[in-house]
Amino acid sequence: MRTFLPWAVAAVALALVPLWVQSPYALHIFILLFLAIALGESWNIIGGFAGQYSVGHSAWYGLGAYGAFILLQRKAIAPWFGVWVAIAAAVIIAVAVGWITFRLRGPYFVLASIAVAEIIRLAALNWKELTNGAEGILAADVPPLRLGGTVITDWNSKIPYFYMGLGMALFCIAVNFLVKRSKLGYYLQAIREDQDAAHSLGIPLTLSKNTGLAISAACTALAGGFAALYIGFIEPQGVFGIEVSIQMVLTCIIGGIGTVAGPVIGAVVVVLLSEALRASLSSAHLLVYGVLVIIVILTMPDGFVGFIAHRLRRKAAA
Amino acid sequence: MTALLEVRNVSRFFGGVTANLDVSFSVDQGVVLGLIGPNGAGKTTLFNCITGFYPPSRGEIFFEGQRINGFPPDKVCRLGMARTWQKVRPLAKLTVLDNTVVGALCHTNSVPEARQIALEQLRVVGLEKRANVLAGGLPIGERKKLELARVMATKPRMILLDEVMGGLNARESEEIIGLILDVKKRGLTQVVIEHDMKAIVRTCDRIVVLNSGEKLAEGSPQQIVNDPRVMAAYLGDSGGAKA
Amino acid sequence: MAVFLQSALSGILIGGVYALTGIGLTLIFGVMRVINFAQGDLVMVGMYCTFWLFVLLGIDPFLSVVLTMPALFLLGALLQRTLINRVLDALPQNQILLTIGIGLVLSNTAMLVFTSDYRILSTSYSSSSVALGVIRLSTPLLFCFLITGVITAALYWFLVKTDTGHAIRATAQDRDAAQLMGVNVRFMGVLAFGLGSALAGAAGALVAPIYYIYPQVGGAFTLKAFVVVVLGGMGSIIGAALGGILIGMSESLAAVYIAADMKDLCVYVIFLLVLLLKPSGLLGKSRM
Amino acid sequence: MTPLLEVRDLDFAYGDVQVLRGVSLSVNAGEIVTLVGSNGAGKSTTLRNISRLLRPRAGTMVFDGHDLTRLAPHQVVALGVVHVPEARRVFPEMTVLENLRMGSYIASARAERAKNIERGLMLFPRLKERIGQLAGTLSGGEQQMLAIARGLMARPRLLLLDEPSLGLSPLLVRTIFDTIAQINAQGTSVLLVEQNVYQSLRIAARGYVLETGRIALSGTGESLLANSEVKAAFLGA
Repeated sequence: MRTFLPWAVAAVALALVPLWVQSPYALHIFILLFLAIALGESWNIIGGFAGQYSVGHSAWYGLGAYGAFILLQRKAIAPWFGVWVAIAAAVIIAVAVGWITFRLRGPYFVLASIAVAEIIRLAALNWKELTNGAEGILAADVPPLRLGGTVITDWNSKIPYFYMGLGMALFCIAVNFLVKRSKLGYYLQAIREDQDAAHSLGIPLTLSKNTGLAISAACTALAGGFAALYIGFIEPQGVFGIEVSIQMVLTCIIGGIGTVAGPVIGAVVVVLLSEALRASLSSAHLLVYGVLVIIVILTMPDGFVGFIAHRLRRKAAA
Repeated sequence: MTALLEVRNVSRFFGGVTANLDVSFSVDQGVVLGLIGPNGAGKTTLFNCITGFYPPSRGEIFFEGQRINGFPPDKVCRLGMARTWQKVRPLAKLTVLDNTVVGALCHTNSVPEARQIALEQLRVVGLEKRANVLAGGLPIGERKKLELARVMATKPRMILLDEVMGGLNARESEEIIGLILDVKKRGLTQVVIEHDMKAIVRTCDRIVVLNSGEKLAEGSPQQIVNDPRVMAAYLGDSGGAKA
Repeated sequence: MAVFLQSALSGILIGGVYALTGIGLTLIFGVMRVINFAQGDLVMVGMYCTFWLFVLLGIDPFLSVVLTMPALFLLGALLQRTLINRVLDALPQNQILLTIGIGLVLSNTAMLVFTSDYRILSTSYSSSSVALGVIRLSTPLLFCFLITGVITAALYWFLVKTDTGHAIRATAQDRDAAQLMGVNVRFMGVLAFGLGSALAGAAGALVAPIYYIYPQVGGAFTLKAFVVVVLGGMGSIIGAALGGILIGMSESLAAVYIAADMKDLCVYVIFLLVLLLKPSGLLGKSRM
Repeated sequence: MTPLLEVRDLDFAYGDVQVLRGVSLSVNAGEIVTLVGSNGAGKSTTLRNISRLLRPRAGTMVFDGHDLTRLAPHQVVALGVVHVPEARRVFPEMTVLENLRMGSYIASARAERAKNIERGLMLFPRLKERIGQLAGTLSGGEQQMLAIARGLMARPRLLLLDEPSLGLSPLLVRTIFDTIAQINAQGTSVLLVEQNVYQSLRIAARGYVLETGRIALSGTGESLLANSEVKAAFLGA
């Protein structure tokens, strides 16, 4: 229980934030933070626990975003229903891809994951009847969210997005906890540490990795659907581009991969730094990622969490 | 009674290189079999063939009468045959307990139950006090014991030990020998690759000698130690020299 | 038939540039076992060098190769000595991330300095072409291919005929054994990264008159370089040369016979197929 | 007389696996010295420490007045200490000739390159027939010949040979050992690591028996051949 107390306190404190903070910009930062946390935690399941460094997760993010938006535009299905269809599509495609690419190891797997995301991006770019090609899709009128006949929100302020984002981030964190403590979590971590040793201990490699990927892709697609709804506009490069995947990976690396807290810390560092430097960097905001990742890899390859844990252990030993 | 493990004419080639050629032997229930031979004799390759890491190029392998050629390693393990590694492979960033839990999950879906099994096995090898240490930080002697505990947690009927005493000092080797004899008392079948002949003679009921990929001799420890062919394999061809 | 020849030949010409970036990547991988995700961004740096040399000093893009290559050599050697050298024993994933980070720094610095505007380098011969029977070949592409050929031949000569070239190949084939021959393998790493970067720089100079120049252009070249190298077999120089030409040709043919928008898609599908069916590359296992 | 190579109290560990414990040995100019022992005793590790592929934890290694522990592998080669590694380790994608040229990579050896290639091919006529072939396509025995010939290209003062007989047919084993004796007769000192105890002690002036990282026995080749403890060290009997 002690593990969960700080998380619960943080969640309650965050839930109270809109009572004090009304500035749309501040809320916007929080929403970006929640999105970054959700994406980092999603990638962490397959990249962090299982050590499968996918640099193609933008595929699942984009499928979530496009799925929700296309259903909204074509069938007038509200995104919070449509996204589940999109998630299902993302999971099915992810598992199909995983079945093929998980045979590859190390750098070859990384390259294959990039190629898959590129293929899906190019398909989205060229399947104009469905996706409107490079011009992208602007959100149609989003219907108000009703619960039992009463309108909960008509999306005119950032507060509903704030709570939705917070809920999503907490959901992804909870999924990480559940996975980590389950049989699957043990299996994935064993695979990360030593694939052959894991195999010899009775772990079915492809099945375990695919289960992990399915969960990871589902969370990523959920975040994609949320981001699309919040931003209100999507285009192929923006959601399927390799930058999205790289941001997911780097959030985890900076915070500490394979830990539940790591992506949260990574997201805080990266979102705050990017925002602080946004004025001076403008579109070059990825510079922050580049510099951070070089520093982290060279000085603390296990991320902030690993670095601090190592310090604490040394202190305890001394 | 059929043998627990039967290896029939197994050959393994890598490109043009022959790692094993027509190796046959069988292991009965409860026996400790020593597998010895000079460097490059193909002992580890044979282990890899038996445990499914690479299928044999020719020949057949039977476990409890079932043909297991081409079974993936995880399936072989679930059938009841587990192995350790010559170069120990701890799951470095997991704790000692979690390493063992991974093994125990082979036959249960419940993590708490797996923890119980794991703790029990850690007690057997004497690592229970180290349960919460990261496996990567253990000294070599304890890493070898952890491998043994992890393998035992999969509830095997047979274990294959690849140089569990390599790199250990005399006291640590003595402990491992004790563990092997202990496991034997419980009726588990074992195949042991080992260089230390003294340990082999003390623990094994039978010995198979490999040389350049082929079976050179098989017999009781006494027969093997006094076999001139074995001596030649270990000490080199004495032709021309007065030994 | 003329259409086929026309597109196949143009494909081969542009394939030369892919080959050049791929050879650079394979050289670095061969010697250091590091996959350089910043390879395309080095091409981008080469493109900007060429652009400014042309705009400010009026140096012809094809002549500027003699300046961009040494400049990029130094940049690459510096990156190797200060950053890459420290992660040679690290996990491959961390090496990949480090080079991704380097790539991000290069492209975003370019964005800060040069803005994200697309630039075009147009020379007097930019849109001229040479007639070859029924086929017309663009003059810049033709120049580009000829210079690529000269650079590749020079590199090949260097690796096969000189002692230093032998030492680079030896390091790639067996690092320990090379040390036992008296080769300073750390220095070979610096040399290989420098050469690989110089090749990227040359590719940048050669495509500067053909492509739009903008800070993010590198990403596409990095991906193409991977495709080329995987196709030819990681670490094989001849493989990369053939892979480049093959990719250029499939791209160009796919554009004509399937759809112009689908050419990249086809390339990546081929890439995936090779990765899955023959991960050692079309030429099989082969090292410099 | 000071020995050509003197190793004192060498300690080495892979991580926390102690492989060598206080190994001391010496090679005098003109000698063949052999280091025998069973698998995993630390023979190859000793050579890899001398050639500086590995970094010792403690101990001194002096070659002709130079402290080897302070040098990088390529600098050790420049002093005239050439290590022919085990498992042959030729450059597989280079031709036989290119492999030989690599053997004389160090600056001081390049001048006499042609002469040394000639000498190597005389020692191993088989290589002459294969001169343009890729080394990876040679048979095991031919690769071993190439590895030794390549090691001689730098005209070493001390040759470190690691398991030259491994995996060769008995006939070839004798040829290789005779050739080692011949190389020695031409003035190169040799430190030979072998599993083949009889053959290596036969040609060696002196020998050391390594047992789990320690020198268990040492003496002249003849005395060790006659020693019953040698057999015990290998077979535990």
